Amino acid sequence: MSVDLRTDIAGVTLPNPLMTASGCAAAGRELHQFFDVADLGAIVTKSVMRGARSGRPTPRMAETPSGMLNSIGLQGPGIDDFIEHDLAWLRSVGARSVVSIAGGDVDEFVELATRLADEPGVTAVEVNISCPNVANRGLVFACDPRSASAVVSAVRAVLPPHLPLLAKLSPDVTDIVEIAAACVAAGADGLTMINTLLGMVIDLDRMRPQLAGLTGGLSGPAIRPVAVRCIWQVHAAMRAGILPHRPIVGAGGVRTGRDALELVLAGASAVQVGTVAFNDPNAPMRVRDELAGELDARGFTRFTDAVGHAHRVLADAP
Amino acid sequence: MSVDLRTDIAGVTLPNPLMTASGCAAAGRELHQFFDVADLGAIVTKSVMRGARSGRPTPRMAETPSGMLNSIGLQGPGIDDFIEHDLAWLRSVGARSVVSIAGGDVDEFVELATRLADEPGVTAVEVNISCPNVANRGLVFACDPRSASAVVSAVRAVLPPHLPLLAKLSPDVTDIVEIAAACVAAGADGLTMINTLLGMVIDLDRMRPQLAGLTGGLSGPAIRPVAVRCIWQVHAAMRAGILPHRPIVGAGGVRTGRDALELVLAGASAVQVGTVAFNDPNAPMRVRDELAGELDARGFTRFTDAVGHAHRVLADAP
Amino acid sequence: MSGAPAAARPVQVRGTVLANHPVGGYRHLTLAASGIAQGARPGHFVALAVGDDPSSMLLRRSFSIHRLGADDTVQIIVADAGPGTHWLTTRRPGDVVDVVGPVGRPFPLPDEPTSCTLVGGGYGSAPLFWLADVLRERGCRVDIVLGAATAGRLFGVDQAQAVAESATVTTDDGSLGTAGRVTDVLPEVLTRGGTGVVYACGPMAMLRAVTDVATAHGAVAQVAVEESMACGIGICMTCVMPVVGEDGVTRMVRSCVEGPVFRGDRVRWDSWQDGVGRVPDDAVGAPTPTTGVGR
Amino acid sequence: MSGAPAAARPVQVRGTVLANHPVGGYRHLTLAASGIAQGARPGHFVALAVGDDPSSMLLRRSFSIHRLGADDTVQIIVADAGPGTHWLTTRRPGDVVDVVGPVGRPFPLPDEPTSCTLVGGGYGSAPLFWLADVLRERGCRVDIVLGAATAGRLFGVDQAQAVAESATVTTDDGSLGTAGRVTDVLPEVLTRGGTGVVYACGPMAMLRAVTDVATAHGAVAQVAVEESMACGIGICMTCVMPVVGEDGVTRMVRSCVEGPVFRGDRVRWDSWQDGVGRVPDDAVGAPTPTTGVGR
Ligand SMILES: Cc1cc2nc3c(=O)[nH]c(=O)nc-3n(C[C@H](O)[C@H](O)[C@H](O)COP(=O)(O)OP(=O)(O)OC[C@H]3O[C@@H](n4cnc5c(N)ncnc54)[C@H](O)[C@@H]3O)c2cc1C
Ligand SMILES: Cc1cc2nc3c(=O)[nH]c(=O)nc-3n(C[C@H](O)[C@H](O)[C@H](O)COP(=O)(O)OP(=O)(O)OC[C@H]3O[C@@H](n4cnc5c(N)ncnc54)[C@H](O)[C@@H]3O)c2cc1C
Ligand SMILES: Cc1cc2nc3c(=O)[nH]c(=O)nc-3n(C[C@H](O)[C@H](O)[C@H](O)COP(=O)(O)O)c2cc1C
Ligand SMILES: Cc1cc2nc3c(=O)[nH]c(=O)nc-3n(C[C@H](O)[C@H](O)[C@H](O)COP(=O)(O)O)c2cc1C
Ligand code: FES
Ligand code: FES
Repeated sequence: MSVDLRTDIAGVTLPNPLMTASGCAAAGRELHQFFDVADLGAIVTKSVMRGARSGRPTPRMAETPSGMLNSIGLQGPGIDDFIEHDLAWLRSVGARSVVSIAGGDVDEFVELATRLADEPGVTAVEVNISCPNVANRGLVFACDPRSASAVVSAVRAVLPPHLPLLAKLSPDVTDIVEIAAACVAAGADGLTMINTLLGMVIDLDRMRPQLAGLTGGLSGPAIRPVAVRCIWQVHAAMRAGILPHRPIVGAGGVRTGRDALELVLAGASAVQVGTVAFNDPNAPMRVRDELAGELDARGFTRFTDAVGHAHRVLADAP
Repeated sequence: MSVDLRTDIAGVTLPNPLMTASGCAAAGRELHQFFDVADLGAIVTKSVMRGARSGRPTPRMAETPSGMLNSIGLQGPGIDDFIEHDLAWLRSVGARSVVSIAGGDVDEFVELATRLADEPGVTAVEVNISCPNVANRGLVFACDPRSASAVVSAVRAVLPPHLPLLAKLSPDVTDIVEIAAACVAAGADGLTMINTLLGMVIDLDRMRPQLAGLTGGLSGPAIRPVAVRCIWQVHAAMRAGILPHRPIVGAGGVRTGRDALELVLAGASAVQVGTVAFNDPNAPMRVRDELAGELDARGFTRFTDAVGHAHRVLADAP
Repeated sequence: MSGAPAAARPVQVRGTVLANHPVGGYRHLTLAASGIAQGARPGHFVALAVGDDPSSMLLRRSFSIHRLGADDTVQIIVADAGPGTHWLTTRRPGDVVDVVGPVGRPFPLPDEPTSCTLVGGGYGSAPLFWLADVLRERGCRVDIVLGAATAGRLFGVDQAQAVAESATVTTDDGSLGTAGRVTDVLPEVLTRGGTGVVYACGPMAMLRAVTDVATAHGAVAQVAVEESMACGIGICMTCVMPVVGEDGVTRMVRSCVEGPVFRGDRVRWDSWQDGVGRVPDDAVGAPTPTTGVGR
Repeated sequence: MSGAPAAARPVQVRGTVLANHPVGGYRHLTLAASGIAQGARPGHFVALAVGDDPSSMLLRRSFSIHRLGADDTVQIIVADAGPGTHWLTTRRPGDVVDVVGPVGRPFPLPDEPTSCTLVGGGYGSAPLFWLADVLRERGCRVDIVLGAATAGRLFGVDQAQAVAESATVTTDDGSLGTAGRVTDVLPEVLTRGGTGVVYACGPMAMLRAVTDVATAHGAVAQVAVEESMACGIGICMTCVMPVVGEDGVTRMVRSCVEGPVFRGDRVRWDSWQDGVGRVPDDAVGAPTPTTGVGR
């Protein structure tokens, strides 16, 4: 078995398409106890904001059927501390880092991107636009094509040309293709999808929402069919010329190599493992190896040949 | 244990809040082998259209983690045959029938409602607006406030005043409160939510979408947190006066009496059991009894006191 | 054979695993499940819930009833095909399995003694030996043909030999019996036995081919089909297939309750391609260019 | 006691159930899980995956290590509290359970012989007897107080009696020992033993009360907390709580890897109300009126 797992994300070649998902691997240190994080395609770090943030109060999570809700509230050390400690550590172990940034307004995004622009060891910047826009009644940027586009174009303007910008989309929209098209038009070099779905669990003992933050993000295998659908729709729109081709980084409920292959066949050029790493800390590496096996079993010698393959199979069907 | 389970749906009193979900109980005959369908609050029938429909080709389903995808394509006998056989049978066994109707355009909805207007034995009409609007590029009515409102007001106009109209909403929208408000403004007496989420599964043997119809509706416990969130948001908006109070009929992933209670505490005045009936044909009755037990254990003597109770607990919290 | 038998009236019970033995490449499960046995006939199936509570697998798995035992026990033959069947094949005595059954329309039996050939593909042979017993009680001659990809995927060769006038075995790889397909040997068996009715159970492609051979020999084919089923009891509409009714009209019928046994010449076999079905244009309610298809 | 011990470096292994016995209202599970035992200290815990593949329950369940046995075995005490623990309590010898451990920072041990009182609420006593052994090896006096709502929810009264200078039992309903709470008897035990360090494990409310009593008696409280944990290894940020650092600054720290053992007087106990936490206004990065909170 010798499948060429390399993939290309907007001009950057990764040794394999497996990544962690933002917020599900901290900054890689803990998972490094289980496997060498430099062996993954990339580590996507927890979305970082300008300053240190305590995040939301607890309870911050609820288990749901084949999934979970979380409401962490973007707890983190702030960009300076992140660069000094987390990014430096990732660089020191030779890992490729995709740095996820989040902001309450366009300025905060721009400031974060500016700080990262000249940092060595940043493989790409993932722009988490699934956070509330303080200026717009807290409406999530990713739910409005104009807000999404404003963030993406402002960040793109301050990042060096060689550094890919991935816009991370929310599935909680009526038309994901519209948002994807807006982001690409604004300069996104790739799209990560999907972020969590907005959900709620009621605690039946206290008879109130279980999360201190009331609603939270639904993730895990439960949402995989939604992720596959979103990736399919956007990739299909690219094939149809509705928006230009850009690599899609898939995320949502990947548990096994078979799950990863589903996202890939639907159109993903890379795959993130999020919630399932809580279940199995070795999952990102395990999925990488399982994916190689699944590709091999289907006669693929190169990972890239499988990207979007289901669209071709369907087009060729009688 | 003697909890008064009666509930009121827009002026109609049901002996208990448990219903089947449209498309998950056919017209009740098969489930009547397992329990007396007249003992449920109501049987919601599979969405019926004007003419007989073969539905989509197979495969029509895929199992997903804690859920399933379906793409039945509204197979059915057409309204005349439905009234003659299914509705008559439901009447003959003393069941309360909520008749779900679906149309490709406003005229079809109006014709269906007109046919039902004078039929005896119709407890309510559920308007399934989660179907494609033939006139509007196949965009689902429920995804656009104008289309949703056009259907609801046209149907309301031809139904007799005493017959409640439930508008069934899709969660696949950026802002469900906007759609809910549009439906209520157009005359909906109640809201059923949620319908399925749009999803996809790739068949890894054939390397193409598993469903013949490509995408399908995701249902089951996997989506329950989305259902609870939608019910919570709309009920909260009613409490905030953003739209007038209307009963909400909850649906989405109910498996146990505890699950039903979650929807009720979030704001549902009745609860539908859908996909889980495939797992356990006795589920609708079992959930009714379990719900009574859960209410009793929490000191509720009347079901209606529990409706939306989590909002009150939160409002009273320090 | 006077029309299709009425569908069974299923019950739902908590079954208990009594035994779980390997048989060739399969597992033979015996379940104590009261209320299923009465009313069960050859061709009926049971629909089992799978997975530990709270299971991530919601949909029921269907299995032909292999035989009924004493004291309300039901026997099934299970191939480990995926996560649900894997869970079943690893159950131990005492474990509880939720059972719905009997479901569907059984094999219709000839009104008078008739020569019958029973064809089973892989585990598809599971319901045939009980059927053979019942046919023989009615004075019918029974010949059996069993086929599989390889010897390990055959089920019941010994039972076939014990119960049938003749037992013929084929394997695709020639590891047991004749190398080839059941339809390679079927014409000879039909001729030899003067077969009037062919009963078959196995993969769709086999059922189609068996129907063709039977029809060419002037025999009636009664085939037990296997469509993906979510509920097994007629409420989900996922298991439909195009079948021609007594009135000559094609309808998309539920194979769980209107089948699983159909007359082979009534099934619109031309409607499958690469695992995807098609709704024949002449089926009742088939989409026309002006009616779309809803979700 | 020179600062908090370093966090363990966990490994992930397929454990095998060796034994599963009832003990009072709990189950005592013995798992063969190689690699966990080395490096494990009292106060460390293991995080187990639950449910049959493919499980609907994704999150790991955490259990204090009760004791280590010979040959890389790990013992835990499990209360059947919900679906995940129910699955665990019904495992049989030979069943496989995925184990991550050891996790967290263990109980810090006194540098020189000190009089210690160990307080366990319910199954919270599970890690205390091993701790008692280790303390006694170091020449410490050990007194134990066990409390629970009712006798059936006590764990290890016999072990306490065997290992400790004194063993005091309380139950809320008076079904065994003194009727009341552990804190009703604790002052006397602390006085009697001249206690310098109190180790406690149990419900949050108990830990808070124990901390208060210990502090009032001039003793240091070391408490093992129990926050809802999704991963158990420090990557999800669900298990945080406000704790004052050496520098006097309050931070929201992960109780799985920076705990589960904290100095009781460092925990901001005032931050919980009716089961919902609060971020203290003076915590690092606490929300201000102008910074919102993201999802
Ligand atoms: C009437 C009938 C009788 C059957 N009798 C037997 C039998 O005697 N012995 C035996 O081993 N198998 C039998 N099968 C097939 C058996 O139901 C499937 O192998 C089983 O459902 C697969 O489940 P899984 O979880 O292992 O696989 P998965 O592929 O993971 O199943 C996923 C989903 O697809 C459905 N599905 C998958 N394959 C089939 C299939 N072939 N038929 C129907 N649904 C399917 C499952 O019900 C489930 O909902 C029969 C099927 C039918 C319809
Ligand atoms: C460090 C630590 C040590 C523990 N030691 C023991 C022990 O020795 N013996 C024992 O019986 N129990 C112990 N617990 C509690 C045990 O982890 C929970 O009872 C268990 O997670 C409940 O799972 P469930 O599926 O049965 O319940 P559910 O309520 O269904 O669990 C749902 C989710 O909430 C989480 N959760 C629920 N209750 C708790 C809790 N009390 N603590 C942490 N997470 C929780 C679960 O991990 C799961 O993700 C410990 C917890 C922690 C954090
Ligand atoms: C606990 C938790 C924290 C998360 N934090 C972030 C985050 O900071 N930024 C972000 O873009 N996505 C965040 N996500 C979303 C994931 O990156 C991912 O998009 C989503 O969970 C779907 O993938 P999964 O099903 O594999 O988890 C978080 C998810 C979880 C479960
Ligand atoms: C097989 C299937 C068919 C369905 N058909 C319909 C339908 O005809 N009309 C409708 O309004 N909803 C239909 N639904 C959606 C359900 O009524 C329900 O809204 C949804 O499945 C969520 O509830 P559940 O998780 O309990 O299934 C269907 C769902 C399934 C699974
Ligand atoms: S399997 Fe549900 S209708 Fe046949
Ligand atoms: S449980 Fe995940 S960080 Fe502590």
